[in-house]
Amino acid sequence: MHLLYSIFVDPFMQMGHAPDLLVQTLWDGLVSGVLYALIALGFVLIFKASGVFNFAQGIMVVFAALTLVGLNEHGVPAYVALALTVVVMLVLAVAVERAILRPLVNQPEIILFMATFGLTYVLIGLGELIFGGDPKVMISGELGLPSGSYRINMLGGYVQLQKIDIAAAIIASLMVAGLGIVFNRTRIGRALRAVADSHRAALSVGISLEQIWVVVWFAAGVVALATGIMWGARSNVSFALEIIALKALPVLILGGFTSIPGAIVGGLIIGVGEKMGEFYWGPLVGGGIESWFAYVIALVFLLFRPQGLFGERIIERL
Amino acid sequence: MTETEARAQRIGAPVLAVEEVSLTFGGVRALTEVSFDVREHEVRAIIGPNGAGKSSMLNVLNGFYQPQHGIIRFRGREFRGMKPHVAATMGIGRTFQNIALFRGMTVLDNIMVGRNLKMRGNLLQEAFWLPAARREEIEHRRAVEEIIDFLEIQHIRRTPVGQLPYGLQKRVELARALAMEPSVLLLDEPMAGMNLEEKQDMCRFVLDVNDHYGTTIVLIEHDMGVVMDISDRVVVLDYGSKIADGTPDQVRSDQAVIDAYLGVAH
Amino acid sequence: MAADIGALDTFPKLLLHHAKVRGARPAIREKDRGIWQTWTWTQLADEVRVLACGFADQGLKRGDHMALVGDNRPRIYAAMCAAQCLGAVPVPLYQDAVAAEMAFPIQNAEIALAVVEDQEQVDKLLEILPQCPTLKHIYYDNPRGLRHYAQPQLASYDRLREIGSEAAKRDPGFLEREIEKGAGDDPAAMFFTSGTTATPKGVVLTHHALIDRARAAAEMEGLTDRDVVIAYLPPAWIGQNIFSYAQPFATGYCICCPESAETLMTDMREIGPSYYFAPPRVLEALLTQVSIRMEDAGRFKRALYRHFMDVARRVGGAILDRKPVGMAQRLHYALGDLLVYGPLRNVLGMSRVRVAYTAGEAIGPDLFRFYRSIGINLKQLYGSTETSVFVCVQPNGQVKADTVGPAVRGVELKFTPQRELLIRSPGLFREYYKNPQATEQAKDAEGWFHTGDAGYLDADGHLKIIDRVKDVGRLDDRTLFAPKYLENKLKFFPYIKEAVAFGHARDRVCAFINIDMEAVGNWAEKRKLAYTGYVDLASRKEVRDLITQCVEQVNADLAADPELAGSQIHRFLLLHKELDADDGELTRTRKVRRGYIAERYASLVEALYAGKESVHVEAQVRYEDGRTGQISADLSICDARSFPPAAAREAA
Amino acid sequence: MFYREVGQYKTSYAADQALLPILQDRIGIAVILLIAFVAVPLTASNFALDSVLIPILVLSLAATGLNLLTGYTGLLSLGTGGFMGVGAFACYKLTTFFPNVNIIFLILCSGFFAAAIGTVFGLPSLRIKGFYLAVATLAAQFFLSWCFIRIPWLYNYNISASIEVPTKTMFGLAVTGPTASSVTRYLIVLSIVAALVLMAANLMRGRIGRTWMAVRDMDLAAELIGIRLYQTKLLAFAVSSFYCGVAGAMMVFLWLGNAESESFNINQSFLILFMVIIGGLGSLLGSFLGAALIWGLPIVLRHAPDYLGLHIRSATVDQSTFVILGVLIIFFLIVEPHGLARLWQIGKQKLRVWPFPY
Repeated sequence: MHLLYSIFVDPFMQMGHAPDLLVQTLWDGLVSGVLYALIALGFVLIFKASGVFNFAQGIMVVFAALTLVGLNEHGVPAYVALALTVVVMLVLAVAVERAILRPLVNQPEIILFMATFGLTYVLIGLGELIFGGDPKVMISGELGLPSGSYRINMLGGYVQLQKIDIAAAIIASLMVAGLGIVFNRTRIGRALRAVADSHRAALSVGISLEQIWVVVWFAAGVVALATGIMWGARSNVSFALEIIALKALPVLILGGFTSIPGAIVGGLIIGVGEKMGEFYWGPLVGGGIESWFAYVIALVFLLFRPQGLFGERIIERL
Repeated sequence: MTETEARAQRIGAPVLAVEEVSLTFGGVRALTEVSFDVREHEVRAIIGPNGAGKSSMLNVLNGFYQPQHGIIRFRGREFRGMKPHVAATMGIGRTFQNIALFRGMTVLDNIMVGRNLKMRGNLLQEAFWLPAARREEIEHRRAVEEIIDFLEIQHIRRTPVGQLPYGLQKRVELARALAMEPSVLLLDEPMAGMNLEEKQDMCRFVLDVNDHYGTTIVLIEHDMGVVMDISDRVVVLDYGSKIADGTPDQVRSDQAVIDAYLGVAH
Repeated sequence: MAADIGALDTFPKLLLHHAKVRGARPAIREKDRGIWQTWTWTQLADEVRVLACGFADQGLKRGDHMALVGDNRPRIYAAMCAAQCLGAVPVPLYQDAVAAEMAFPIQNAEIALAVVEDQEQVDKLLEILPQCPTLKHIYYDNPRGLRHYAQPQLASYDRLREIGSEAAKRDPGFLEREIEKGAGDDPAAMFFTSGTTATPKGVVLTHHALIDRARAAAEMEGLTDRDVVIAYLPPAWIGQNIFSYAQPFATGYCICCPESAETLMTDMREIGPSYYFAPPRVLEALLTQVSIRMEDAGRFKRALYRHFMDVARRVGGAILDRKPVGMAQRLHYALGDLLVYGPLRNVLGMSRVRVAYTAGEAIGPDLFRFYRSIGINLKQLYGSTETSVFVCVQPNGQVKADTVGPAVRGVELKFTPQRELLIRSPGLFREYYKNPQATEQAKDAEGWFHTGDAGYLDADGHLKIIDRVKDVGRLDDRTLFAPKYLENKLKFFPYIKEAVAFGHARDRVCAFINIDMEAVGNWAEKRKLAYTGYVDLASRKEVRDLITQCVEQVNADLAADPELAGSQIHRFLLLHKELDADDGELTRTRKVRRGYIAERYASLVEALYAGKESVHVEAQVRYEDGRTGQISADLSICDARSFPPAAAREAA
Repeated sequence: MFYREVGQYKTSYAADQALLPILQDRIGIAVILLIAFVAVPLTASNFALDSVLIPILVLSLAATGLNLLTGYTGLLSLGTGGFMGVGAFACYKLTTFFPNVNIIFLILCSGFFAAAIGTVFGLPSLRIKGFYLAVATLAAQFFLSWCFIRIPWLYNYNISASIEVPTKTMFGLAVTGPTASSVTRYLIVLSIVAALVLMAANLMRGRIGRTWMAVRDMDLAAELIGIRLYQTKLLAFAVSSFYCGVAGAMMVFLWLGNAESESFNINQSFLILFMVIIGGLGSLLGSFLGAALIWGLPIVLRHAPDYLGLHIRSATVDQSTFVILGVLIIFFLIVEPHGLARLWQIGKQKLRVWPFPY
């Protein structure tokens, strides 16, 4: 009885009693949701265009952030370092296309998936070899990102909003909008959408598959860089981030592997759900449920809607 | 008594019947109030132009699709819709238009899978390869070898099915369905994509199966040619509705059928 | 002349003997339902008992004939023995013969009862039933597809067994009594010779003849009941009957029936026969397979293969014959045995072969040496249906490529002035059934059998056969011309499938050649030579050059032989179609019918001798699916270099 | 070339369906077993046993477990580490509750706990496939990892939050704990692995193995043949988890001697998955080859500089190892996507038809 009470009644009473805390939790959830969404976005871009489940997206975030900070540490001015990092991500995209995608074309999904594992190892090793394994501090100041926070009094208490979080949200929105434009307005974008439907259709647009792969991996790299900067500004730049990047997986399940809006909405739902779960229900079991709560949300969701939020119903044929 | 008479005599009472079956997919009508029956031991063909709803009909028969209206009667029992493994348990076997073999396995293993419903071995017996498991395995291997011999595929017994040419894959699929010892066998375009010689072989096998095992056969074809020679009765579907039903000769001379095949506008 | 063969003078008696002394040993294995099903001698004897009682019940009597049509199956052999138990004469017929070809033997032997394998054979017999009123019972082994056949003559093998079982129960001693009545001089079987020109003749062989010859060869080779033979040639052919019926009954060894023609290679590899027979065409096809597959191998393996085959060619034969060979050479060969010959014998399924025979026609010496050089004890033998096969056999250690060995125990040989070989042997046939005239022609009053083969004994007493007496010709300058000898030499090249040589009463030798589609096709692919089909391929300049090289090679060889140097091939053409038994150009055993071909392609022959550059041809061809079509083509005629005879060269 | 198969014919289905129908294979396995059971214990150093052979054997078993699920049944799982952990902690609790029961028995029993948990987490496989299922199993992984940390009861409320393996004896010989000799532990691990792999091979040649493969190759057709997908998939999860659980228990009790929850985290799952993929999906042999390669390679790389006489900072070596391992994984996938087992298959086929190419 007590258990049921503490699961189904108590948390909601708490929410009612302290609405400011509820808003704060929601906000925190949304912010981490934005970051999940960004990582998921990287996944979706690549999966949509090349059918590769890119496990290395998480480490790409770390690698991009490390490169940025590392370059800066070696005396490269922040904005130059930023530009250089973008170039590095381009080089990476080309390398991936040449060394992995091209030789493995037409292999089963799982093989490509495993290859991105290999890529993960390579990036971890390279990152540590070049920049060392210690956590680093993001150069948010140098990049002109705001720090500090707004304190808004409301609902009988107050809610604290970090400026960097607001910036993150804005940048993320801009990025999504930008991608949207690229997708819908440019020739490359049309090819990208075509390739998601059928490889041959893409070829008929006159763009080679190889080019498309480079473009999406590069786009995913840039998204990873942005994610890395945001994330790094909030905590540190370290390899621990790689595991957190796995949080993007439940997001994908929620949103579907090929839907960009799905990635955004899914990210926000997971972010909010996870924070709420941790804050209101976590104490019941000793806390720390953040590590798996997102998966459980996704799993429950999956059982009722296997095709995801925005996916179409699958009719199986024989 | 001639051979034809002997063949005609074996046909018995209806075993399978569909009554006013309708099936829609998200508003698209695949089947409209189709009714027909299948008699014991007969070779029953369902023909019709492409997209006439033949495959949907077969999928309804063995429970892969659930019809919105109508009932299926099988050996005196009524079903609103079948469940695939229930259909399998009751003795409805099936082959597929686009070969649905287990590509990573050998011919022998594919056919052995067909024996699954008849096998009882449990985890413990199999893990320790106890005499019970061994006996069962051998017993069913024997049954499978009969089928391999019957369909003349001895030489490819150990070949992974993925490496076989199309015609042989079709034959292996028939073998796998036969391994279930079905009383009714549904064949989905068994001769599609074959050359003349392969078609003749397949016809012979279908007739032999019908003859030797007494299996009732329901087969789909869009090509009228060969099927007419081997069927006892033919149903013709067009745009999801039945337009004719009768012996091959009756059907062949039916105006609606001729129109459907010549593509006269509706 | 009649050598004593003891008390076990009929096959049924031998069967009972084996059932008694080695009842649990395998008599016949059959790959069926995926495994080698074994019939022990006891089981075989039991089966024969049931069948014999069944046959007797169905009215089969002493002296009657019974037809057997089917592949090598234990039940066919059991039926054969069952008939012999009753003193009836089994007549095995070729299972691939068309219906019309079966009518004659059935009428000739007044056959009332037939045991056949399956629907295919039943259909054929039913087709000729109106011409064969004597045929009253047809028993089929495989009931597949026969369920609705309503003919009263038909019954299944299993039904026959039921009848037999009941009859055996009623009179358990029946079989033994019947077997006792049999004697060695009774006819044991009748084989119809594949008449290439005339009507077939039924060769009647007695138990005595067959058993005596089977034993003579078995003793010579030391065959025991541990030997294993794979039965894959038509049972209606005397050779197959000797190796898979007479000799196993004589020695008690086990025969193995493959599952189907497609699985023969695999099945043979599984069984690993110790005693093997193959006509030259089979050996040739195998070697072609070997060559083609080796061509596809990687550079390293090809080099390895070529190197060690060179070694084998030099010393392999000598080592097999236990002749002195240097230590270094021996080691070299042993290494080759590990790396190439052993594995090769293994993939060919011949690792365990102790004795292998080839016969039926002359074998190309290079082909012959190939098998010997890789350590397979392949030997030639000479014989025919009329002689119960074994006339001459090459003994171990005395194997030559161009002879067929000395006479086997009990055989006498002599020659007519025309070089025709005459034979007297305990294995001779009794008569041609209902054909006293032919019998008289073939077998004279003193019991000499006139073979029709031309040949002579060489210095070691080995028989050398050149050709059929009637085919041996002379060029118009009286030079000896043995067409088959030339053809065989050509056919040894993997690229040449068939050859027909002309030259009798002409000024020089010319030839038709069929390319081997598989080998030449492979060769062309390697050279990125596109072609559409046989006709196109055969008309390619590159292919003509390839074959010209082969012909010139043959000419060089011939030049070395003083007797035959004059019959070098001067001109040849590549035929526009493959010679085919269905068109009557080959016999069923794939021998070329030279006369018929010369007649049919007279214009081509003329063109060869008229010295033309090319000749236009129009012909009807039959495609694989049974359709026929018209083709027309210009065939180029090629000239081949010839060489001065070795003797002349030495003199010069 | 060494396969001389002439004369190896089968006169019964029992012989035809034997695990190793070819004589030369039987000899090969016999030789390998002889080496493993006799030669190795006599000659191998403690380092070789503790750091190379025991880990490879334990990991092979885990890989076999995952291979049953992923390679044979076609269900991708990323929860292997978690299921191994269940086995390990179950075994630890069992030794606490039943201190006098034979340890080998307990190790095997702990597999059943893993099987039960695995079945529960396999439930989503009834609705979802492919990567979606993989993510669902990740949920299991993270949830279980969390349990291993947050439920102190599991590690008997140790301050260090880790398992300390008690010393257990059999026939007076220490088999677990700090005093157990490497050879003893090696032989026990080897025996268990050999027995379980034999059982797996038996399963795969019988009805159950065939239904799994049928579900893998084409689940719809399998269903229409009368295979119940739910039961089949859940059974696969159960058996697979059993193997992983036993491997986990052996890992703690017979290899490491102690363990923290870290040993069973997501990285472990990925590592095992690597072994299966590099070794060969759907091949028991592949599980061993993959484990040997993925475990052995870093050891070789780590020691290579010493052998070559180079002196490199150990951190640098570790980092380079990562890079090289990553590159090699990609390389192997490109060279033979079907894994090492396929390479062996191809090689064996070449030997069988030698000197022919096919």
